[in-house]
Amino acid sequence: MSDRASALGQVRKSGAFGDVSNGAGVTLDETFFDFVGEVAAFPLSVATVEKLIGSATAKVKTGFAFKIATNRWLVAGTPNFRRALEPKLASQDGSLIDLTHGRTVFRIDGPKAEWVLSKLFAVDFRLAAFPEKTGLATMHHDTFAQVYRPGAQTFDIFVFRSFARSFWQTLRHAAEEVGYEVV
Amino acid sequence: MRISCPHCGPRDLIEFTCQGDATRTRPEPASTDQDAWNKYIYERPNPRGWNREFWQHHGGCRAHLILERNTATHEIRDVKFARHGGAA
Amino acid sequence: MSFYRLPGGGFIDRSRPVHFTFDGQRHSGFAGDTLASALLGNGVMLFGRSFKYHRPRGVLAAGSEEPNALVTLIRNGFREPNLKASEVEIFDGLVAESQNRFPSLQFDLNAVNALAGKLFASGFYYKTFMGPFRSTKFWMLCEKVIRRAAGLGRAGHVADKDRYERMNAFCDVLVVGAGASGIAEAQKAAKAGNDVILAETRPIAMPPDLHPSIRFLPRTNVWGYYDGNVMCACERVADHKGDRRKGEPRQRHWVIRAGHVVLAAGAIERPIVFPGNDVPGVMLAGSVGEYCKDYGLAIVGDLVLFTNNDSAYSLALDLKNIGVNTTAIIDVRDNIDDSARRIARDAGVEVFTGQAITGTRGSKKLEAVLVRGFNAATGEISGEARAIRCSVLGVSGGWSPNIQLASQAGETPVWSRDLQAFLPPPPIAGFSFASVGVANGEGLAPPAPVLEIAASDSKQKAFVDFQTDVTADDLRLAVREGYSASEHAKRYTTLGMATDQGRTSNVPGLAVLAKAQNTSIPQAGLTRFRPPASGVSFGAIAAERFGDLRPYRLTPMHDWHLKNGAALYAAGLWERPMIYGKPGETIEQAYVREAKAVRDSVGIVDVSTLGKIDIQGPDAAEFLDRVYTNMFSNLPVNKARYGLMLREDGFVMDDGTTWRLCETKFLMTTTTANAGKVMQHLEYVLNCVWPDLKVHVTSVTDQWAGAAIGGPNARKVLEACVTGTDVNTETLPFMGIVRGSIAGLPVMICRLSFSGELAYEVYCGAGHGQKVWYELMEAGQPYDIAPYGLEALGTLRIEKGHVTGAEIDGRTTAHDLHLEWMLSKKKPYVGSAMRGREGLTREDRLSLIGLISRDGQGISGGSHVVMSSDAKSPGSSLGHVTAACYSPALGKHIALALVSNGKSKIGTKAFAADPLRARHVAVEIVSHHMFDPEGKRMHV
Amino acid sequence: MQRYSALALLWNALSGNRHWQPAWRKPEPKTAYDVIIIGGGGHGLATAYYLAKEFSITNVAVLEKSWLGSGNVGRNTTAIRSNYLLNENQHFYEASMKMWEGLSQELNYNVMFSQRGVLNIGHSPAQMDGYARRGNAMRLNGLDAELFTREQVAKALPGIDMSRSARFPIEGGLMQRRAGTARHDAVAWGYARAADARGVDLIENCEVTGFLRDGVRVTGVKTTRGEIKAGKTAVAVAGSTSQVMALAGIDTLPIESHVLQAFISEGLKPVIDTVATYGGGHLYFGQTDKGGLIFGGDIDGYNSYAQRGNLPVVEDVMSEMAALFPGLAGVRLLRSWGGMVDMSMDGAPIITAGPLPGMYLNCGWCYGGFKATPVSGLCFAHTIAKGEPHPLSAPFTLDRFARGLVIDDKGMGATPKWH
Ligand SMILES: Cc1cc2nc3c(=O)[nH]c(=O)nc-3n(C[C@H](O)[C@H](O)[C@H](O)COP(=O)(O)OP(=O)(O)OC[C@H]3O[C@@H](n4cnc5c(N)ncnc54)[C@H](O)[C@@H]3O)c2cc1C
Ligand SMILES: NC(=O)c1ccc[n+]([C@@H]2O[C@H](COP(=O)([O-])OP(=O)(O)OC[C@H]3O[C@@H](n4cnc5c(N)ncnc54)[C@H](O)[C@@H]3O)[C@@H](O)[C@H]2O)c1
Ligand SMILES: Cc1cc2nc3c(=O)[nH]c(=O)nc-3n(C[C@H](O)[C@H](O)[C@H](O)COP(=O)(O)O)c2cc1C
Ligand SMILES: [Zn+2]
Repeated sequence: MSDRASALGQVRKSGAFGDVSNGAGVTLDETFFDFVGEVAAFPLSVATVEKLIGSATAKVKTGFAFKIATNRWLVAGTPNFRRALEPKLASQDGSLIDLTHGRTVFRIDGPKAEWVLSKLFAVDFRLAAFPEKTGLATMHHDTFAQVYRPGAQTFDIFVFRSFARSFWQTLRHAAEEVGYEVV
Repeated sequence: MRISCPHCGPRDLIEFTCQGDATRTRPEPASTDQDAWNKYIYERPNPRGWNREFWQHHGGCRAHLILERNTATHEIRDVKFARHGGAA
Repeated sequence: MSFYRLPGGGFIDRSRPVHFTFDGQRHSGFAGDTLASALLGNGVMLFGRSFKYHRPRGVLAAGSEEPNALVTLIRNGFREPNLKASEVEIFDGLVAESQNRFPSLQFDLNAVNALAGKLFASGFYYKTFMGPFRSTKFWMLCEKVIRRAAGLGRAGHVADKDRYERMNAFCDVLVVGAGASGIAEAQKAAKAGNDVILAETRPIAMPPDLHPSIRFLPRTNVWGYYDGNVMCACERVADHKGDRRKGEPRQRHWVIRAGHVVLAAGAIERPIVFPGNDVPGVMLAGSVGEYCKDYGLAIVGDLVLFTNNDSAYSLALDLKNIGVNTTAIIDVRDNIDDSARRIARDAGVEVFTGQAITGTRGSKKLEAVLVRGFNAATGEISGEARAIRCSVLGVSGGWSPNIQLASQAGETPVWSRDLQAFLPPPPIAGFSFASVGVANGEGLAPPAPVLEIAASDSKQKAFVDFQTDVTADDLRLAVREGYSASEHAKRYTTLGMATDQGRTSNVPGLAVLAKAQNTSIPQAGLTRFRPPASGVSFGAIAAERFGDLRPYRLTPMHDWHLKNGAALYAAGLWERPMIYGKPGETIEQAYVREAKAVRDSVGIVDVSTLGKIDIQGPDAAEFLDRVYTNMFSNLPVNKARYGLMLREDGFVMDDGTTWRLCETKFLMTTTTANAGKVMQHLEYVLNCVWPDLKVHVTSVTDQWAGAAIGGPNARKVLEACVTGTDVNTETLPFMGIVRGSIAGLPVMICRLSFSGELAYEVYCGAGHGQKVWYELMEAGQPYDIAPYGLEALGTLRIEKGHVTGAEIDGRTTAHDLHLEWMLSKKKPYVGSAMRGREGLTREDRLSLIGLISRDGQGISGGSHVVMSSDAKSPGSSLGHVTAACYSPALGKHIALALVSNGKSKIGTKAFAADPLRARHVAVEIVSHHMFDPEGKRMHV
Repeated sequence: MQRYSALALLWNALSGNRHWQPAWRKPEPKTAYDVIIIGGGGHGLATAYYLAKEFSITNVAVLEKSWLGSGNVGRNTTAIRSNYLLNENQHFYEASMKMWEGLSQELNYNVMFSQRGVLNIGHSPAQMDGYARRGNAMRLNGLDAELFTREQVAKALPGIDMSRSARFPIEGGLMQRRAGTARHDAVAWGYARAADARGVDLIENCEVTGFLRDGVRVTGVKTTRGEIKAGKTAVAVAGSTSQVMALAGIDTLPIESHVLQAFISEGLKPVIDTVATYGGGHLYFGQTDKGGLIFGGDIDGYNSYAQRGNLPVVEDVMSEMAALFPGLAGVRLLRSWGGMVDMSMDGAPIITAGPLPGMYLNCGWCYGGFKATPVSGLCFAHTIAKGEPHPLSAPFTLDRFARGLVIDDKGMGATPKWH
């Protein structure tokens, strides 16, 4: 679904860009999740909440979660996933903050994804240091970002919506060297 | 400088902000002891050598940390969460 | 000409000729040539002029230690000055210029400076140019001339169109330098299973048989060693090419976090100081070897070597093997090893031991050297000078390991008597590196401790630092005048302060200093090394942070604003509409029209940029009571309240409204500018001061789009588009909150007013913002709803006397801003303990008042309030204007100001003085509530 | 004192420069002095000079743990200006600037004060209003200030990126023409030579390691060159203030020591003819007479005694420089270094008698104490000689924090890294 307007507006253009003489090193695009949020647990309830998130992701395959702080998870997926979480979260244990509108998610995919992201983020993208199905919180100068790695060559970058266009431009700029495609 | 955040692992200095001396204690909220408040707000031991400091991992998990850091060498020998003396 | 190109030999590719220009003259070389080798091959010996005396200079070295041959490269008008010709790889179309000469390299007028050499001894400018009177005029006159004569290359104003990028890397082991030692260490580390990066500054091909896991980075100079074993390197990705691939950066700024660093950066040869040692043709011996061996050059005329160590002998033999003959070796030592003699014999070189060079002939080109007897133990010179004809002199004063990087992260360097050199120090705590190979002094030929030939009767200058024209006499003068500590001598004479940072001059310079005060070199002490180990362009370090890319933040309604004529204003990173101008309107006309529309009918403004913080948890209300000066625990659900925050020191930090969405959940708004600061403050007190509170704070600024609708018709507009709730006074009273929808999209509406009109803030999901805004505009059509920007927003709030960042400037108290009514007496809060101090409660503090222009003139921002009507002698300041505008509601120019003991001055006639812009406006001091002081309009 | 002049230069040149005398003696420390000044930086040396000159107190020693001028006076970016916002600061720094104007002649040492102007560049109308407020305050206090338009900024700084889409679009600026720059080392050396000539002992390689006490009273110091008694002991050690004061049992002060980095480029022909600050982030720059671009930015943001900084500030500063001057992106950074700055809790200095009897304290100079060198020396000498503050430095007390009489030019409160 999504009645949400993309933060990119007319700025997103399909095509192949940069040095594609050897093919595109990566593909770039915006991806939409029907639901994005942050779950925060109070200190003594971290284990309880962790378990709850674990069982929700086990039950509803259309959602995923990754830890962005000792007591916080970024959660994303379908409304079903949200339904599997929200009602079960006791206010004594923690809270779910809806950020569906507040985040724009970019997906970068391809053999050069690590190289391109390494231009922007000071985190170790080597697979051993950043395994699949994990995520982390970091920043590119003023732009706060949460990065999730669904596959070895694929990353989802969650940025604050107001930064979306500025970051999209940055991402494209960084990818020009290896050539990129926007489908 | 790299700081090993107990949650995020080692990260670059740019992701952190130093938020001052962690050896000071804030007077009780209702305290009207002006000297104690003055000491808390304005006075610093500012040692050369090891000290305890608050840092926030603002560009990562946003946790506040307590660092044991050497102001003469920039060595860091301990990092823990500020909350509850290191617990999450 | 002293060199020519041999038909074969070297690493250059003779099948690929390359054409370039130097000082407008066309030259050619081959792929693999540096600018230095190519020019030498073309017979060029004169490369540049020295800094102070403008003396003709040639090439001294073949690598990064080159002090003389600096050139400027020009690409499409963009100038890149001070490149070492020995490091520039040539490519077709390269344009290079020599530097520091006027009018030309061959004939430089400033060379007359050399005639006054003794006058320009070190420190001369501290002793003169002062002028007789207490004034800086005379000096500044002289300074103009001095500045023009000084400096090296000329930078330009044509913007750099090239691209620079940053690369973050991580590895177990970083090896610096791909010489034999570096390669061996890299292999060893890789075989042990480490992730290895091997960085090499020279443009070499990947060494054969390199372990496949090693990341090899040629043309990559490692220049900085920072805390945490963070190394910086600059890769010259495309400097050696005339053109660029799409997206290809010119240089790449590598930031490498290495578990361990192996420093295998080799060593550089240093010269021996002697009179006349700067004539083009006097070179480092090893560099002569490199030019001949690696670049296939040979010498026209004779080659003489001058040495204090054995390396010159094997060099002579190496050269002979490629057909370059050495005429003589002058060795300062009396006794040399038989093996050296044997090599000399094999090389067919005549050897003069116990002798030294005491002078040279030739000015723009070496013609001969003068040789006399020399006692290496005492430094005494004896006998008559003999001239030996030669066109090139190769000098070897021994070798200095490259310890720059080690010193950045190490203790003090260690002196080796044997090598007459400083060896790399061990790392200081927190760093992990090891120095290996030549960089660690291994395998270097031990020299005799002779680094200067002091021929006091010579008329020729003996240069220690070629680039800054520091002579041995200059150093002795510094000692005589008391600037004898090496750090003083460095600063007094500028020894080692040029682009090569004393690569070739440090140790010889220390030798002169030590001798002049009868101490040893280690006692004199090496001056400190600092990053960068060799020059790095600003662009490389800036990487992508200049040029086209710029971080910015947009609200969800941004495209609508642009389409509807908004002129944008950068507020921090945010881009916000300043006005929505109509054709032909001035800014003032536009904001006056917009503000008037709000007062007359209805207006709408984008407030999505306000900081918004989700605060929830069982202790949320208690938490707010502690951080706000006023109570929040008694705020009913679905109500909002205006809140004030102080800093710990009792001054005002920020204000904003906070909405209670349910028992345990609040939405706090902050000013746009302070959003980050407030968030940080809340997190700090939660984590560090009150860890026991069960509260979460989360920034939700980007989650919500916000539109404020204000004006007498605001309610009607909402009624026309909002479904699912009433918006009448009963359902939605002042400071009430309701939820409903607009065009089927959920919205949350709070009735609050910054404009002083009947007003509402409508919040919806950011992704719905554009649509909801559009619907509000449609619903407002019948009332001529006016979108308004920051200027009108400012006007409305000035009329009302509401404060913002201009008044909350970090120096004002709640009393100053007449917000003392918000200070709860029932509870302590952040800042409550300290706000009563003497300095914060003095009567004469600046406090908020309004100003109304009495003479119809506008009041300018930043004016000061004075009592005198005379613009020429305005008297002292009573305070200053914080914000000013034309008020359509009052039909007058008005302002807010902070004025000493402001309240007591209400009714006073005063003046807004703006001497900067020669304005002096008659004003009356009034209450800051200038419009609708009872607040009737927003309560309807 | 051997007088310096063009004539002296010529005469000495003709005689092979063999007759120049040491600029200052290198005496052994005596066992006692009337006044001991700890710290041979700009302020310590100036204080000694004015004690001798203005107050005829010449039995004075300056104790320096390393070489004279090895501290911040020898490593700063040399901006001299009085364009502060608040009155207390304006009066103080303006008095200093007036002293700078005649300093070379006064010391008979060319300190090369070049009044090439200091221009604060403004990047938004709000910032321009702030500059107007400040500039008008200066004018009303009799200081020179001009508000620059965009065009005037473009003219003063050729090559600056004036495009509206620039990373830091330029609105205008605030110019103080009498402001400028001086040669840092010459200031230390000039004061040293002039103080030495008036009988002051300058003692290098003499680190203070403790204080001699008579009850609470300070009666001298312990040093690496022995104990020295003093009638009055004055502390002017900038970044080392807390460390030295701790030796006297003063274990907290409203001071933090931070590292501030500075940068110099390779030498260039004149490209930047004024000193300027960029008001969007934090950057100030100028060009030395030798041709290097000298510039700096924020403090690193953490307490440090290491005299070396880290990468984030290096990157910030370079990117601001390249963004303002895209034509200089190819210019190379030659060297960077750090200094320990004594950041006070309101950004203003402290010049006071005490806190212990027999002791005098001068500190809290933050980024900005070089420009204050003459006036600080004079006021501190006055305080030491008379036991009470000079009117110009009267507001800069130690108890102003407790009393809430802070002088907070930036309005940042007790967070030193924001000053
Ligand atoms: C990078 C940088 C840039 C700056 N830029 C500017 C600028 O542009 N404009 C400006 O006005 N100001 C600037 N400053 C600030 C200015 O340099 C300082 O505020 C000022 O120099 C401090 O006073 P000082 O000269 O007396 O300090 P210092 O020169 O630091 O003198 C203190 C001396 O005390 C000595 N000392 C310390 N402990 C002991 C001990 N135990 N025993 C004996 N001696 C001791 C030290 O060795 C040192 O020599 C800058 C500072 C830095 C670091
Ligand atoms: N005659 C002599 O005394 C002498 C002199 C030099 C080399 N050698 C011999 O050469 C062999 C190799 O020695 P080695 O490998 O220790 O040194 P090396 O000089 O061969 O290698 C050092 C390498 O480091 C590179 N380098 C220097 N600084 C760098 C930086 N900051 N960033 C990146 N690269 C940098 C240099 O370009 C060079 O390629 C040894 O066998 C040695 O005996 C002898
Ligand atoms: C105004 C000024 C100009 C400088 N110019 C140069 C220069 O041209 N070359 C150079 O190598 N260093 C220059 N320096 C830096 C000094 O070499 C040195 O790094 C600085 O004084 C700090 O000392 P330290 O590095 O020994 O700690 C300059 C320093 C200042 C303050
Ligand atoms: Zn973290």
